[in-house]
Amino acid sequence: MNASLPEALRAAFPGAAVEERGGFGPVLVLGGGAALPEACRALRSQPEFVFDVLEDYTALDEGDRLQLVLHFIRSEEPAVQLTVKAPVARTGEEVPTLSGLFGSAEWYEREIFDLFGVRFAGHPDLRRILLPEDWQGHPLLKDYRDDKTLHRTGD
Amino acid sequence: MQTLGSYGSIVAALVVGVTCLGAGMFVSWIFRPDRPSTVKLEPYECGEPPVGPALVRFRTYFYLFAIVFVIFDVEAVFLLPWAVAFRGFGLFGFAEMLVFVGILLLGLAYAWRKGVLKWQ
Amino acid sequence: MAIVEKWPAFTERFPGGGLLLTSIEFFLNWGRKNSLWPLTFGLSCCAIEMFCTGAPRYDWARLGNEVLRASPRQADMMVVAGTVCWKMAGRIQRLYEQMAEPRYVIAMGACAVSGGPFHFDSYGTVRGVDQLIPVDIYLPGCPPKPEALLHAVLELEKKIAADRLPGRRPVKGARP
Amino acid sequence: MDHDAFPDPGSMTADLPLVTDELTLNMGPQHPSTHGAMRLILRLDGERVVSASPDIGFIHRGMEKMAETLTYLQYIYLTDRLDYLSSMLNEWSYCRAAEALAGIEVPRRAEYLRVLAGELSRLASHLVWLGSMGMDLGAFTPLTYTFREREMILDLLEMLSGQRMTFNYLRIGGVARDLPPGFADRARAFLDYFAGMPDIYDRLLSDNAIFLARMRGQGRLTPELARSHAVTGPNLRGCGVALDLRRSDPYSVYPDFDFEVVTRPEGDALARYRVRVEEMRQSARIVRQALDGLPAGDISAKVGRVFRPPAGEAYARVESSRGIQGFYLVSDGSTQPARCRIRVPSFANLSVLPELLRGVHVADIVAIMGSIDFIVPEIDR
Repeated sequence: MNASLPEALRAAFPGAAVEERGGFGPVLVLGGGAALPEACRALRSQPEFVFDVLEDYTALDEGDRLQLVLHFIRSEEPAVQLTVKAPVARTGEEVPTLSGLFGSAEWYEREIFDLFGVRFAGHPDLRRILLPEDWQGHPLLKDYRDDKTLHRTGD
Repeated sequence: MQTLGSYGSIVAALVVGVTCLGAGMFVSWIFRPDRPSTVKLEPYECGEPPVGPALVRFRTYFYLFAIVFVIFDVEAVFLLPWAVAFRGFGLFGFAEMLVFVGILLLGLAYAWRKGVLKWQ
Repeated sequence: MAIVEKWPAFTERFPGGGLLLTSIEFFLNWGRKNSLWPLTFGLSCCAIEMFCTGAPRYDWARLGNEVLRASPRQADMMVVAGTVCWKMAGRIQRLYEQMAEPRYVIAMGACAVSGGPFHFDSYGTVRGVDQLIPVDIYLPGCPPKPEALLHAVLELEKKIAADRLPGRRPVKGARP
Repeated sequence: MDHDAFPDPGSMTADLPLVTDELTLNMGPQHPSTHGAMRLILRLDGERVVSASPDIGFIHRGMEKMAETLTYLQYIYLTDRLDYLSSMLNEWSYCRAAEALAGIEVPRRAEYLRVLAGELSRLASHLVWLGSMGMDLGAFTPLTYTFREREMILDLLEMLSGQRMTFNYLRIGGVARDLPPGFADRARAFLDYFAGMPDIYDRLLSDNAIFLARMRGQGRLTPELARSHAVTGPNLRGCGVALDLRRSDPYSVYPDFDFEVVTRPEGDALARYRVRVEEMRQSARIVRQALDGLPAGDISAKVGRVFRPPAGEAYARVESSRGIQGFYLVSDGSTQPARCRIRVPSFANLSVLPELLRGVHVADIVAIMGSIDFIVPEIDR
């Protein structure tokens, strides 16, 4: 089953690149953020995938662009892992939300917005989750300068 | 103390009670620092600035609960002096109290049947 | 203005006044230092060590702070146990303000003392809780063992024992 | 006919809906039963919760950003401050991720020591949970019992690593120190003593009528809701899904150990409680097997002083006491990771709380939150 997963992925997602990676399951690299919702819907519903748990959803700062990274597992066999990547522009791109498909996506997306600044279209309640409401800047971006003067004791 | 009769002990108890309480409060009034600040006087909400009005129209259900409690609290108040002087009453006093408690049990059964005790 | 601000300075002028005041201070401080009720205020790892100090093996009830009060109105001592972050800063100040006088603060753990392991690279940490509220005792350690917290409470009791009524002339050579 | 203008007086009886306002209440950052600084904004209609929305981030130190300025070795001690009740398991997932990056093979003795320390740490974490669970519901005695046993475990771990809670015991490629002399029989003595303890906890709490009344049927979590919110660990096993990484995705030397994955079908607070108490027995069994079967050999692979993994990425996971805890390390070939993402079980477990608390009595909030067993600094990182 595991050996044929990359082939099944290539068959199901002709446009996307599938990379093999050591012990942590294949990586499906999508074209852009817009392709996420139907890719995830397919990964969850089609019988040969059944990736029904979005274990983790985060982002990477790769200099010129950001990269959204999703980790999926099967609740029946958590040994089978899959990572989905989707490149996103640093600013100005609205990624469609996954909170309709996965309950955990709602908070993960709020955290990505909070620490990376990626906006999610259709998110029920997109606001900062970890930092205070009036915090300026998105800390996990490489060009974030921690300006000491910003810190007030405001609550 | 003979001439005062039994009332003397009540007055003595009252006086001792008031003086002890008064002395305690007086001593604390003398020594306590009193530096009120606006934040200190605000209602405490787990470290948050208070949100929303506190004077909210509560559900009437709280009132029902309170009334049922008051009834049985008053019953306890009557039971206590009776229980203290229980030996002197003999069978009549016992029967009298049974009737009193019985009526209140009737009230409790009615409240129970009407579902007052169950929180909707 | 409480009456306690006025009468000590007044009685100090009389010949026996000083003796009377010091004995009063002794009893007041003896009562306060032996019944320090801590505010349940755990933030991160040090909070669990504070629970262990309350648990049977170390048991800071021996020092009189048996009762862990949840509301600042009934607490005398605030043990800031854990990392203080900017989002929590305003709340800590409010909690401290809402505590009744006389109130004392123990900054427990390197995080509360100076930001600790998060002093250099963290953007979210307050470098030391003394930027927010006055601190009486700084207790290093990450987390400090329960014995160290007991030692900190004993040091605080020494500090309380030296308290004086307001308005009195300062003792020559005493620490401010 | 203005007769209808005045409604028939008979119809104005008591069953007209009396509009009452909603009270907004802060179960705020400083609260004895929120297990740390987490604020719950409650909208209440009398005793019933209309909606509860958690507000987190009060202990957000920005540990993921710090990883980008510290070298791999320097970051190990910070991973203890995540889930400090079972910090060995955090170190373990971080070290596994770093070892996967560089392709390091950990010797068997080191793996056994990691299992030993990890399971002791899980036991200590469940003991703290049991104590605070009882205290949340007003029973103070379990706290004194469980913290007494936990102190014995902390003495063992202090013997092993020199620290009570933030051990910094694991290294990339193995462990820092071998077993000190006398550790094995002290640990066996503790295990013999601890064998009867879960039954005492059962007598103290599990069969207590008040405790059962408050826990049974509260916070019912369905497997679909749990999967959708990526809930893992005892909470997921409490609603019938047998997902335990130690068995389903066996890492390290777990295939050598025989233990059961505990699941309960009901999915309510009592089921999660029973899963954790049973897991304590399983962890004690694993520790005993690790002690008996400890192989000889060196305790760490050969790793140079400067750890510089090849460019690439790795995502390693461990079954921590609260669920799947993983590190996603992206290395750009330098001595510092380009990105260190910490997958934390409590973050996902807490995200299911608003659904569980809808329409619940105020007093049951504490029981449900206690049964989910989350840690706030792990959520905020």
